[in-house]
Amino acid sequence: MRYSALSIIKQALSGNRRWTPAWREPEPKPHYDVIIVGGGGHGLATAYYLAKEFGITNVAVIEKGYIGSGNVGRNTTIIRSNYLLEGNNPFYEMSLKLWEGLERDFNYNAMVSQRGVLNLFHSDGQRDEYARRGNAMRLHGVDADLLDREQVRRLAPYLNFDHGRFPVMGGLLQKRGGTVRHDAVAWGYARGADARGVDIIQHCEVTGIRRGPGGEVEGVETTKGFIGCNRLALAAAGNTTTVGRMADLALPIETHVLQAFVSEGLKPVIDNVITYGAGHFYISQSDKGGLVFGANIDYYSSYAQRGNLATVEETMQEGVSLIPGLSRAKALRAWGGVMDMSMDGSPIIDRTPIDNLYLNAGWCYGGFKATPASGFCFAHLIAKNETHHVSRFMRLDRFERGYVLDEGGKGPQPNMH
Amino acid sequence: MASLITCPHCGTRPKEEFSVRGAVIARPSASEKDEAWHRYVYVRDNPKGRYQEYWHHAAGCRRWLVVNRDNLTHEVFGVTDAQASREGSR
Amino acid sequence: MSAYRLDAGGLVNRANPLTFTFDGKSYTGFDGDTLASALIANDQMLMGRSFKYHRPRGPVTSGSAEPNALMTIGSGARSEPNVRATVAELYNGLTAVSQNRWPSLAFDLGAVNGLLSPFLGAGFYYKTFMWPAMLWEKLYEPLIRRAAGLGKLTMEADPDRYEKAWAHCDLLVVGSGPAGLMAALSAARAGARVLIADESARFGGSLLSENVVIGGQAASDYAAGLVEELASFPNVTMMPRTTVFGWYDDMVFGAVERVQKHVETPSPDLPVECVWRIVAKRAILASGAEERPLVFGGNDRPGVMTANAARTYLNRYGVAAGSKVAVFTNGGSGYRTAGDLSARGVEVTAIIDARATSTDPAPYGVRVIHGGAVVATRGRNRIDALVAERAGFEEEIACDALAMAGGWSPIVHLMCQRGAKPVWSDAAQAFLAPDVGSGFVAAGSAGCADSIAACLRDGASKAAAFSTELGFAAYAANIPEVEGEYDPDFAPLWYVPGAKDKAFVDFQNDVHVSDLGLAQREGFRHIEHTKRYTTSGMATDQGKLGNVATIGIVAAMRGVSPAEIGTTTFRPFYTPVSMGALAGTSRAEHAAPVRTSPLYGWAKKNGATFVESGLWYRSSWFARDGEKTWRDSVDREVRNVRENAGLCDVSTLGKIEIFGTGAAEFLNRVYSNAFLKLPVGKARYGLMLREDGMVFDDGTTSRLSENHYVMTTTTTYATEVMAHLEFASQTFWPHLDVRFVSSSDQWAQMSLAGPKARIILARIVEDDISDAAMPFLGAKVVTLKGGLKARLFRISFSGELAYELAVPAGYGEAVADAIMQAGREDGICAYGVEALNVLRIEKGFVTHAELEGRTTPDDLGYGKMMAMTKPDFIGKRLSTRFGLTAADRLQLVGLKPVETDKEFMAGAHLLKDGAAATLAGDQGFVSSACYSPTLGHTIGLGLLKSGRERIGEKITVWDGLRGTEVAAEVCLPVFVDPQNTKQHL
Amino acid sequence: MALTLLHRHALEDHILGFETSANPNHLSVARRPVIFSVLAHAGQEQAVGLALKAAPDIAPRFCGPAEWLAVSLTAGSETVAGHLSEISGASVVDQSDGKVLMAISGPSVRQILAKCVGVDLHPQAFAPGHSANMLFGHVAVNLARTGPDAFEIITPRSFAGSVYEDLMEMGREFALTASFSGG
Repeated sequence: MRYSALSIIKQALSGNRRWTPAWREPEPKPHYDVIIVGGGGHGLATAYYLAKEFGITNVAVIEKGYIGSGNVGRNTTIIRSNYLLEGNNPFYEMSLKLWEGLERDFNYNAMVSQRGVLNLFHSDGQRDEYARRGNAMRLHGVDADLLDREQVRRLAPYLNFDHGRFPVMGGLLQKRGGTVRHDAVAWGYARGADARGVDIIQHCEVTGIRRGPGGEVEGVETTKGFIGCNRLALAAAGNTTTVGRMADLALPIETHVLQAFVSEGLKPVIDNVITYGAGHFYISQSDKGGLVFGANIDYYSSYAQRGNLATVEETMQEGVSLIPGLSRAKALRAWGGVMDMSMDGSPIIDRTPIDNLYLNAGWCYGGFKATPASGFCFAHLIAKNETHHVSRFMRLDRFERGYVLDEGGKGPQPNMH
Repeated sequence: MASLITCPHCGTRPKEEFSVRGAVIARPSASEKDEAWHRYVYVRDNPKGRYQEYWHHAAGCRRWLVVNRDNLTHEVFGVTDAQASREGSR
Repeated sequence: MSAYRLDAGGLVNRANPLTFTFDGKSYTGFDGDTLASALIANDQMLMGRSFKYHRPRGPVTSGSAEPNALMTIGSGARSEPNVRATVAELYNGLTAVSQNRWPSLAFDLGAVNGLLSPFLGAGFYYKTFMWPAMLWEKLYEPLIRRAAGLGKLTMEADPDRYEKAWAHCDLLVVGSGPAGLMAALSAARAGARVLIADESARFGGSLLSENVVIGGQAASDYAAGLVEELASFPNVTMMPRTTVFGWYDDMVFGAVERVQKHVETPSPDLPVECVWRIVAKRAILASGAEERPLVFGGNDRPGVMTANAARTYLNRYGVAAGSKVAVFTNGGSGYRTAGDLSARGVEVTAIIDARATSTDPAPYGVRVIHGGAVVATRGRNRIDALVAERAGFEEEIACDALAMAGGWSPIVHLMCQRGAKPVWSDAAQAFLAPDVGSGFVAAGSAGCADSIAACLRDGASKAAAFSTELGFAAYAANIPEVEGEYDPDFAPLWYVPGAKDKAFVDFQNDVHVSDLGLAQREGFRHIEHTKRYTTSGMATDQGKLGNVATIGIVAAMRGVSPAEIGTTTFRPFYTPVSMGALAGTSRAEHAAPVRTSPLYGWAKKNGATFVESGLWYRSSWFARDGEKTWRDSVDREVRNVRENAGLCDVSTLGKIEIFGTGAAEFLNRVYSNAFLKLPVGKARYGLMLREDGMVFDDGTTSRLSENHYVMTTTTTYATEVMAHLEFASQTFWPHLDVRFVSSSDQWAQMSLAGPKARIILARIVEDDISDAAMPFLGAKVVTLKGGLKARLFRISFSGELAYELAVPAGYGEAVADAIMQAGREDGICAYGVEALNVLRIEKGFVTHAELEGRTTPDDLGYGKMMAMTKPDFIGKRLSTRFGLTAADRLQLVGLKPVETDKEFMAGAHLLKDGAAATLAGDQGFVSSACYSPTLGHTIGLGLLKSGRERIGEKITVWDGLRGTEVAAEVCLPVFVDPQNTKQHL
Repeated sequence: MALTLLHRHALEDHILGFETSANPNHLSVARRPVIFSVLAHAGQEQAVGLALKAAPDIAPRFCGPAEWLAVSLTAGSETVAGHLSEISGASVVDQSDGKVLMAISGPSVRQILAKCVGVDLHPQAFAPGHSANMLFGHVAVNLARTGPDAFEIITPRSFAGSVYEDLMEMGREFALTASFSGG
């Protein structure tokens, strides 16, 4: 069923009784061309683009819970392409361009809102770093503006300009950055993939990976039985290691928990996405009025989708320090997502040493904004067995070869990225 | 854990007194192959469940500790001094 | 007083009337009232508007689960949005205003959304507003944003203080109702350290609102007796006005105490709120149970509230919910409310009992409609009638309040915050507390005890069990008899079918039964999908009131048990917590501690401008009269150092004392260059790598005696280097005899640089510091004139003849003064980190602008500092990987503009001369740039692809971000004294 | 040129004006304490610990398994250095200028400190004579209990101003006063 204002009116006049399911609930077929493990944003986007762009529709997405139950539904909804390195920037810019046309593409309003992402800087050294990054963006034709203190003040007068511990000296603004309603991304891709014939199989957990005589992947054992496939694609952020271990994959990944927060509903006060350079705080306000924010990971390895109080307090300290007016806003809910922290802070979209096994992993806590490009490039790789050029640096062997994509220059300690 | 760590030298302390480095992996000796060094620096077993992790009691005794914990339930089974546990394992 | 305030009864203090305003109108209430109870007493049942349809709403509860009666309290910078009137304590001078309405609460134009509701069903926004694309940000979204949201945040700085504190106890008791009080008392008598917290100002919980007799006393008097006894124990901490909002790992609980939210003008010596981190050995959740609303058409009309709320307003606050109250119930609670109201002379118009029969006693003369249901309500801003249906016949019954009793849900939120899910019980028709291990249990009605007597017993026995576990002698509590309890049983009734108006499950978010149906039809069947698609349970009450009904209704629609549907995830915060309280004092200027150099005072009196550098404030430059810009000062300072001498504060460098017979070997392994043979009395520059072969930090290390070294680190990485050394020593090479300790704070360290440095220094030092006695890279302890011992290092970060002098911090300012005095005749000046930076760029010395985490020693031209013949050093093995040795790596070069009047800045990129500006053509970047007063033009350091091969090449310094493009020549990264003669003078 | 060098306390500018009379809750900042870091070399930990305990005029403060602060408010720096030099197997570093010692005492001292440190200071958990490094707000300090209602805090000099101001802020509710003590 195509969604439009007209469809809403027609349905309303018949008592909203005739809406049909957004996706089917099929039983798994014995064999698929492609099985994607993980019904999150990346997995569903991969299925969608496989079907739409590459004509591969005999595809199953296998999800152990409900679709969108992972990080696509527990992030702070920010999209941007303000990256420094040549291995990252064109990829994220492709993603941003896909975001810009996404809703009409999959006929679902995910509320892509290009309200601008402003990275604040607080020292000369940080300004130089941001300028370097902004210039890299400009070199790739990505919009970037370096704002001085007064320009920042006009954009966000509520920031702590006069009583801060660290001065707000300016910011790097990407106007095309913004936010997206996160759950809707999973639902929109799922609906679009389903309409093109993809089977979305929820509540089906992969328990093993079956290998053939040559070591090649033949299919997956699941809680709904064995399902065969020609190609197996992993997009199981947070559980990559667990699934990868079923095929003896050795991965440069450590799992960590990141908390996020939402305040009570408030009338609009924060128009942009703001990030704090003297800490790690980031904030935006949802269309529903909740302030959505977060800061650092909890730093220890964790598969528990919940964090601890010290990190909560640290986040609030940074938030109130940057925006004093938040002091009387009330935090409503805190939650946690588990992420694949890779050893250089950048993702992997690549073949694996195992035949027929493809890997999409290591998104750290930047995976949401990457969803469209990740799905597109992964689909490209699976369909053509050939790396899409914008993801060519996201190789699994880059660590061994010494070509890490260390956007922050932090080195091989996953919790530093 | 996550909230409190019982340091073998200082007693029970809040998490923020510590900094976490990551999985406990032995540093290869100089004579080991490149592959061993690559695995040491870049590859992580990353199991779900029992985990041995290096924590530094930065605001306390400044000792490096091995925290033996469950990364799913966050239960802590034990905390030992990294040096003592290294020597003990020899 | 109005008809709704009873002449007597309740726990309010009628001798202390309080004046307050709501939407500008003045009212009177009493000490002990909540804002809601006082408004109801004043016939102001309309207290808010709903989120989506802007429907008029009144309080549906008397506590913290309230979804409707949200208002903004206070004014100016003290105004606080979204305060639940049902828990806000009344105080004299309180000002409250309603929210989310325009132009007024009674007449809200937003209510037109209600008429459009067929088009605004669950998730409607996902299906439209997509065309044309540009209109989303410009038109649709702003409209939605303006309409959404509840209260308004002023965004002014908060004038109040917030604090945080720790508490430690053997037993934490959450809630002070019958189970909580009895648990606390039992453990206290046993000798345990007990902490009992309750969100209310007054301890007692349901004992304050239930009309029973305990041990011959009114319940509230009995509670007061327990409270008095508790207060007499030194091992008991009582925390009223304190909400335990979160349960974290290791039995750590987060709680917020509202210290001064009930006063008009807070004392500046006290916080308004304090966040407590409570570390408990055991905990008892005695948070009670929540009465569920019934789901029927028009169940949201002001005046419709839970039976328990009506009873609480009556018994605790002496306020009647209405003058003609109807009751709709599926169990005994409705009858109890009817009985209590009737006994206090309030007319009860009818009891509509969903059950076909019951034995619950109705008050004399009150009509009971068994097997009936309310199918609609009438009234504009308050209910004035209901439509009851029985056996197909409808009847309109006049009323101005409707008490509904839909059964009970234990409040198990806290116990479910760490992953355990509550467990459905068919017997209790409720989700019960999960078993979370031995340390934390639910007691009382939170643990499904079904009477006050059972709660008292449960609290006592669970506390006794914990006391014994902790080694205290269990105290056998004496549980008195409770008279007059009602039968709390109820029959399940998830919703009343055939509603003509919307039947709400989530009041605030306007989610009604047909939204849940739509979600099921569209495939959003998992309860998390249902929640996210309809927003049921996502309002400020987080589904406290409606979630169980949502689950029950979805289960009923699908014909399965609620157990099969399950709950959504419980997460902190139990009730919303102000960000200010969670931030505490760490805000504004106190967001992070300040580190002060021992030479801060010296710099200040010499006219320094300071700059934040990590936690430090460092002197940036020293302006003199007549200097118009910072550049004037910096240029002068640089010239003066090159011509005469300057004194700079370098106390912020990390300093580490290293001892032991294994120290030399240790240093040899943590630095990439050789350190074994460093002689006593000498300093050496060292590079420290990460294990991946990239440069981590640099600095000098000096050997003061055979087994004693002092290492300096950069200011930025002082902490990290210390931890790194400790890690290496304790885990890699524990057998090496090496011990170290930071002495960063012990020393005031100053750099004296310039051709006249030696003559000036000689005036205050006793020792011979001639080039022969103290050559370049010499390091030794000297005696200052007057006898003070100091450390002297002949090292240079400027390329000039230079010394670093370290003196005990307390003497720093005096010694710096003495040097300035000694150097006055030779033109000494103070210089700051800006000049320091220019001096080092002129010499091509690197800082963390170049050591940016992706550079190898070879990239920086320090390839020779990789002592590859050493068997092992940190970073050695991975340094030879292909990518780290590739010919096209970025390498350090110098950059100077071809036309010397042109300038460029750090952060600009480097392009081949004449090449198009594309990322693919990117050749590198400018890492540091400055105006060189020595050369008279801009200079820079950069990292350029294969840079060392390209000396002399003309390239473009491209800064599209700031709109400049400058032709530059690639040169060696040294601009002044390339032969290094000056530092050896 | 003969130098007469004035010694400055890190909190000189923080504790200003005429000294007020001390309230029951009072913070007393030592002017010139003598404080040394003592490091025991491998295998010598126990012996050094015992020797420190036995050394005259010195209060040892526990920092870590092989590290102490040797504190003296009575003896001079050279005397203390002399005692310490007799302990074999130890390396010592004078930190007298690198540390600031504040003694806080009074009936509300535990309530004040509960706002600053996460360690349980109940006398059964942290008895007089006990000392340890711990986080105080955002700063690592050494805290020692010197009596039922008396504690000493040793902070790094560069952080002393922040720690002092935090303490005074947290003590506001209890009318905490402050002054220098000793020569």
